[in-house]
Amino acid sequence: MAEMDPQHTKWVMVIDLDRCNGCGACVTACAMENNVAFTGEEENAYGRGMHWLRIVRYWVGEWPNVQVRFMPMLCQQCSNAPCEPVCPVFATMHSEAQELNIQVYNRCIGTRYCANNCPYIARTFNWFDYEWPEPLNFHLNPDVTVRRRGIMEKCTFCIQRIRAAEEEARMEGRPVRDGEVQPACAQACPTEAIVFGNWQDPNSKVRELAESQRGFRFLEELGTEPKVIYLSSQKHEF
Amino acid sequence: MQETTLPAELHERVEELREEHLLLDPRPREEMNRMVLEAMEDVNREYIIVMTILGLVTAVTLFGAWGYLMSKGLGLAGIRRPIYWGLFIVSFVFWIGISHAGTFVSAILRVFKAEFRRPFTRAAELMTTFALAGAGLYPLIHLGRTWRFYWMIPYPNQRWLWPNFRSPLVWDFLAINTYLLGSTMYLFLPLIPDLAMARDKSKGWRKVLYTILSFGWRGTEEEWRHLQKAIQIFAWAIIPVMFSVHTIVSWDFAVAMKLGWHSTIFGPYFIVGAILSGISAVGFILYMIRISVKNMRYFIRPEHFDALGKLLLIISMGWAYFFFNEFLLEWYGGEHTVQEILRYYTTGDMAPVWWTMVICNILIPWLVLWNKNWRRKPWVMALMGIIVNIGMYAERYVIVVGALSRNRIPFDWGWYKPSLVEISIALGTFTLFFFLYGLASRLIPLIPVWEVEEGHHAHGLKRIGKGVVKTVAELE
Amino acid sequence: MSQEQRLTRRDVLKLAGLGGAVAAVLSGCGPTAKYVRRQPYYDMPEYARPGASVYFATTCRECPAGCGLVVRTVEGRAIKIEGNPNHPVNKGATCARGQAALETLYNPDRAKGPTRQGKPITWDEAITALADLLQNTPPESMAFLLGLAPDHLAELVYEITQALGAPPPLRVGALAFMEARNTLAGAAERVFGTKALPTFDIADADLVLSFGANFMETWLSPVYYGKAYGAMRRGRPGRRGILVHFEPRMSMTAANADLWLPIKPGTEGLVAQALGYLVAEAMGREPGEGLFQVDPAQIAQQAEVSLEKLEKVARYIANEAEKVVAIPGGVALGQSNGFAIAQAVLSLNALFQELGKETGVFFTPPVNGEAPLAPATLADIQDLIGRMQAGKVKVLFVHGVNPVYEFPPSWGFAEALKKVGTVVSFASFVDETAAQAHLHLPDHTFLESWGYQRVQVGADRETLSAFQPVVVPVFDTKATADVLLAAVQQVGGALAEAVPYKNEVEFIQKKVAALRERTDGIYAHPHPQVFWNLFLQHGGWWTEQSQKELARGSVLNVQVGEADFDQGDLYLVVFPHPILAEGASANNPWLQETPDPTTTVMWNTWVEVHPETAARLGLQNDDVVEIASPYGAIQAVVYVYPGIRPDTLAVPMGQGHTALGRWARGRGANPLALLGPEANGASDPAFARVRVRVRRLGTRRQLARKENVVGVYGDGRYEPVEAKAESGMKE
Amino acid sequence: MQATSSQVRKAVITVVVLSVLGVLLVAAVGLYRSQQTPPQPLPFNHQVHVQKVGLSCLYCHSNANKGQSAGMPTTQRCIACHQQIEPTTEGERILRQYAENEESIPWVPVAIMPDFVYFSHQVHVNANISCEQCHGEVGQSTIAPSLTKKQNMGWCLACHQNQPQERVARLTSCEACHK
Amino acid sequence: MYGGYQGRYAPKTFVALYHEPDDAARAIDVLREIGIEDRFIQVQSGVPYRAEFLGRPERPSGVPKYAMVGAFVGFLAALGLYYGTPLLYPIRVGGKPLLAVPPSFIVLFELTMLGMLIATFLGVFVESLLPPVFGKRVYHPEVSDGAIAVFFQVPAHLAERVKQALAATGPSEIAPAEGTFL
Repeated sequence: MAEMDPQHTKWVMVIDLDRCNGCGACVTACAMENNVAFTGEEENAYGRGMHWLRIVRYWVGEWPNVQVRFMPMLCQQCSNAPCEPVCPVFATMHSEAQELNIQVYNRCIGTRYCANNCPYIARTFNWFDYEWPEPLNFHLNPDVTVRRRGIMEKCTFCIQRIRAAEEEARMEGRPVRDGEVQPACAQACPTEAIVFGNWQDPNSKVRELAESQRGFRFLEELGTEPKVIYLSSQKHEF
Repeated sequence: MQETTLPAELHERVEELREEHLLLDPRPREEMNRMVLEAMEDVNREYIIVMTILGLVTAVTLFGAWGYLMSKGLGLAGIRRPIYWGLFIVSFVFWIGISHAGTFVSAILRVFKAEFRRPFTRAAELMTTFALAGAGLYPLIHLGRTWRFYWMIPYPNQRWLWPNFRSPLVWDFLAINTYLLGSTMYLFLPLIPDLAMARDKSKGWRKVLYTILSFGWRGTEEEWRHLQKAIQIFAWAIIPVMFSVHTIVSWDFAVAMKLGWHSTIFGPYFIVGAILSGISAVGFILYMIRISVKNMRYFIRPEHFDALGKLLLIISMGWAYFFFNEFLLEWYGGEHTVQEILRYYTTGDMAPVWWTMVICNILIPWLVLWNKNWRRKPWVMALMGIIVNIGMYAERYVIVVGALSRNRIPFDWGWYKPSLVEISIALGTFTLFFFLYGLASRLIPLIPVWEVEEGHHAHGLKRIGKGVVKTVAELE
Repeated sequence: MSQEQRLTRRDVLKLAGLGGAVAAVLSGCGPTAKYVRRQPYYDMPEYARPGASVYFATTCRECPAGCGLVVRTVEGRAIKIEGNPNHPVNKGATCARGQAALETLYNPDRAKGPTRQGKPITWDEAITALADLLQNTPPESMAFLLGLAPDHLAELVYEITQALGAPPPLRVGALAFMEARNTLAGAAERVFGTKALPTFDIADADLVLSFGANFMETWLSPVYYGKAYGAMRRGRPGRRGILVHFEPRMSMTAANADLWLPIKPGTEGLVAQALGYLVAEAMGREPGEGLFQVDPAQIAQQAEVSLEKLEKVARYIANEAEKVVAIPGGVALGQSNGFAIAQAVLSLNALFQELGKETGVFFTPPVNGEAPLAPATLADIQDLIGRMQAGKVKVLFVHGVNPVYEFPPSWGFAEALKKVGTVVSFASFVDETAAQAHLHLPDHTFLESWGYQRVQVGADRETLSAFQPVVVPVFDTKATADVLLAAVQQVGGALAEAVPYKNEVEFIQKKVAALRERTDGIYAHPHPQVFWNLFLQHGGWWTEQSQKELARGSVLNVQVGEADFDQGDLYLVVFPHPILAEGASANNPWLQETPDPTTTVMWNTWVEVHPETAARLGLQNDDVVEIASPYGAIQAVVYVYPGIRPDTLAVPMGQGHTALGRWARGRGANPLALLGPEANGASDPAFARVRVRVRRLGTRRQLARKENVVGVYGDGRYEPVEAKAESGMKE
Repeated sequence: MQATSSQVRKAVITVVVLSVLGVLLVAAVGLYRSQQTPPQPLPFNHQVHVQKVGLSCLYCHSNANKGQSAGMPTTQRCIACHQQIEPTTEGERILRQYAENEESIPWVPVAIMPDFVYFSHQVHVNANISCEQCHGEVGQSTIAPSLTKKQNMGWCLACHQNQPQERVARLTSCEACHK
Repeated sequence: MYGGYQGRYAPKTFVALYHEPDDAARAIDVLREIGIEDRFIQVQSGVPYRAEFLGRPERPSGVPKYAMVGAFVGFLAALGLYYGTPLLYPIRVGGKPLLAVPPSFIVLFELTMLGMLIATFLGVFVESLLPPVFGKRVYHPEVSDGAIAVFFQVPAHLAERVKQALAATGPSEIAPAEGTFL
């Protein structure tokens, strides 16, 4: 594809697991950008953290050769998303224009079926109305809905940023430039492990990275066609 | 009935048969009417106390807890990431299962002309309706935003949005509504002549009520013709609807990309399970009616429990067959997560529940129900009803909660602990069920008198040589 | 938040949306209630448009590294913190702590205004009281305790103390001594001849040897090292840098290493020397040729590390690697022989240079040659505490540090504080020290402040990183510099003449005036106001070109010796929490909610116990234990941790606050309570020399973990689930 | 028996009629109340400003072609003209007061967009959609207007679906308007 | 029935009550012999009797037609909902086609059955003209006690003759029938 089609973009994220050091900046950045609620110790101990993005950590091997693997896990924005068709009210749907898996918060009635059907466990649910005691609510991002209780939520690839960049580009009559849109996680990432871009742009960074030999998509065999491409970590063995 | 032609030496045998079979033991219609009406009007102190307690408990444990849940959020339930469905869905599937009782008894047994069904078709159909009423609450209770449930209904609206007909939940919604409406109508149609009877025989507010409800039924030839035709159509049509309901409920799980759920056998497995729990619940309810409602010992006899017991045994075997099918295939496969799920079921934290299921659904029924004497004891069948339903509740718990606890990312496995609110609501539906049933037992004739009388007409005795046997004339 | 904020120094920040009453939208039931209601402006600044974002460049002060930030504001509210892409330290990235800094700004538990003995006073009263203290206290019985940030305040206070004749301010902080800044600078002086914090240039290294340096977590400049680490791994086509890490526990940095060698605590220096010996040997040098005079086999045995592994690493260095960097840091420098260790490891770099390898140690050049005030040594601190104890300190000013919490109790600061006549705290929160202060004059948080920070680590050029307010002050707080200057003016006389600044901004403008002369900056302008605007717009000043100059050192044959330890059963590693660091921001809920990378624990203090040790002591996950050292005891929750030596326990810092706010108070424990007063040879605390006993208390408390114990470890037992982990990850 | 039956019939009919009437009454009251405009801090007259003075919408709502929000005029913007006009009306006097106190005017919003909706005036204005197309003839109203058109999702979609074929998919996708 | 006749020729309705179907069947024969057509005879009973039992003319019920129409309407509604509504506002989900065929069978089935069941149910009432909103109808309350009530209409002047003829069939009661509201 020589020309970028402004009507049709395919947003892709590449996560280089060899660069990722698990520091957690993405987790916090995501929460701050997307008005993700904090739930406190008891709720988290009971598996009710609201993290849209979590860093899955595995132990590999036995002492003293034990090793750690970090893998940031978020909504994979599947092309064939299992969460979408099961929603009775189209609260989660596929955007043809963005090729994204959209969650429409105000449409959600909270059946939580999508979350059950997500092989990546990428969805979180608003178990309660969470509070941001004043003035903590001042930092809530006006571009992102504050979800109330009973609503499913998940990573959106920071669609508000995509929308803003696209609108700006449209007003200026040009395509969105590579690197112009950065979700909060990619923006914060100190090791540049997370790269975001448009697959349709043949010169984009993601395109170049994704074609790496190390590239794989998580649980690819399920046919979900995720749009997060991981680059595997290959540790040197002594 | 032509017993006058029977020789006197067979008298004893005839008496025996008569005692055994309701349909060989006719009483005048007036008397049966009186018995049924007496049972309905028997609003004594114990009844009022029990109903008050049931009503209050339901109001608090079900509706109170539900209101609290809605006002605070679903976090009050024990569900969590990744076990997004818990006791609510377990109870939902359970009650949908119970609801198969009435249809099975009054449709399948009617189609196959199993005559023993006659006195308790209504009792079973009432179970269907009330179980569905309970079951129907759960999809609402379990919604994060119950107040938006109507978005699942297809109706033109300012949003220009329709429900997603590709979602199993919409299938569910359609199927449950079809089934609820269908089974309620199916309950109501044969009830009309009995309501007309009650209209003729009662006074005061009851008369007003039955006058409205009986729609001016007179029992003319046309009315009977249309009614019988309709009942026939319903009996045939409601069977596939019933099958579809529990199949679709099973598809809620089976279509999901979830190991432990994604199984082709879930449809029939769920149906058999539903009938198993439904039939056993009928046994329990009949026992309750027999001991607590006036004059019911005449209508509900050991023969009925015996017949139910035999059915139960067969269905338990059917269930075991499907269960084994499902288990074996998963056991044989090599999937890590499935292996872990099975390990979790059989020896892991879920083992107590899983083994309860196996013992209650297979072991105990098989040990008990082969014995005719035990089958004929109402309390044994009542006990079986409780045991099998505990087993079936456990089965749903294992399927819903167990499978959700394990997924393809071990980092995100989970464990689940039902919360007080959840348990309260789950118990609340039981009290709601019994409350509604208790209410119905005093408001509508529990026994379809005209059907029993018809049965009396149809049944007779025939002497063959020195013996005497029951005969049935095909009236329908 | 209802006070009417009037136009202050700059009308730029006058935003009526915030200035007026801020109320939630009336529909209290909807989610809209959580937003702040928007109102039309009284007078809209020309750069603002309704609903549009305005970005301000500033600098992060959550730790002293000095990362550049760009803060997105909408109608006067700070919405999101982003990294400044042009900043030489962090190049657009941020760490979790920086991200959550908005919750420092908008924290509901901040100090709402000045208080005296806990009772609200006006700022006029506060300044009068302060002037009174400055005037009527003998200068020698004043003391200033400052944090490592911001530098402009330290310099102003330094000028004031000089003018008063008072002792210069002490810059202290738990993070500073956990980083052993003096040790590192001292060792750098000996090896490289420059007394400054070295920066390790790992971005294009082929192999990095890290001796305890937790450089990806909180160490000196984590975002710089994060950037460099990413570049080292995959920044160059076809070349992938390798990380070898020596540390008794698997820190986050160790978790990322290709090879993690859990050596015995205190042997880091020896192992460094052994490795140097082996590399030299592998490169064909004869022993004794200016090499470390050590016996590698014996050291391997002593350090409980496989000699074979060391040899493999040495061969790799000798044969494959062109650029090798050895980093001393973290727990290694907290040993009793930490200073020697630092020298040994830095010498390793020098050795590699001698062997013809490239190494990467450079020093960030100070702006115009002005180095920031160095952190205080342990001796300085102990001297101050001694004077306080003796009643010789009448007034203690505290800013940017929370010594009651951040100093180990064994140092006796809290008791000594009671002997101080007047304690003046400038903390933005009512922290442990402010709670005991007589006067609490809360400063703005950094997002409401002016100032600058001199970058010491991570920048390859002279860098002065600027602070500017991105929002009007949320509460009735006042910049400490302004408060001090107002007090100074009220005192008048010689003092006011010596410190002739009207306010903070004027002071800063004077300080940066010299930069206007420079032509090698990213911008230059002779006009003060234009230069000032450029300074703010860019978030500071730094040179256009890199001034990176790799340092050349000389190999020191230090006698590392054996480390000393206190009495006890198990070694203890106290480490700054990878997310919360020393805990100054422990009241930021999202920081608490961000899982620790290796344990995924949130909201509590855990103690890492090796599975074997746990089995031996009968400990299970979530057991509450008492950890006791000769200096104190804490309670923490057991985390059975596969990545720690069986003879070692590890406890993160950051929790155990008794004040600070609703999300920090009464949560977890502060392991500093276990540490003693000994130094490490360079007058930094030897925090790793403590050994502890551990005792089960019989109670349990479930740790909030992101991971699932069953999934990761099996049913409560420790079983590595390699197959499961691999199933999802193609290697 | 007959008497009872007809009583029943009467009772049933009465209940039905009464409940229908009740529902209608509630609906009527609700409808009436929804059409009332809220009281504003000062009685602003669009007609005078637009028709008499001839201001364009963008003069006061100056952000409409630049950003998401059209924006309300600042007090400064109002007083810039009004300080040259001797206050004659109540509204002008109140305006002066706000200006003297350097306060913003706490307008009561008549069109509150739900917080889950993303709407950019800029995009729509630049797509050559006139203000009146959505806001009706505000310029002719003498009080703060209530919305003359029911602005709901179907109303938005009516326009969005009616676009050149290649744009419809993007314009009708949920994320186009929901955030 | 007998619309238009006045005076002594005005039709009068009587009811004869029986307790055995045999008697009722004989009575109907008697009535028919007298010359009362089947359409002027109506039988009410507490249990259903087949037409042949009482010698009444077989007439098919119209209910199945309702069922079929209902099923058809339900099917059409399902078609419209399943294949129509996605076209009104196409929303893609999960890579599934907009008009996926397999799940359509579920919706088609459920709504077809629902239409059929509702129509059948309503059919009973429409066909039987229930509830009796259009006026009074004859009824004998003993029907609900199992009695078989044979209503017949005769011109008033023939009433006595018919009564006498029926007496032989053993009715428990022969009386003029009054229409009532039920």
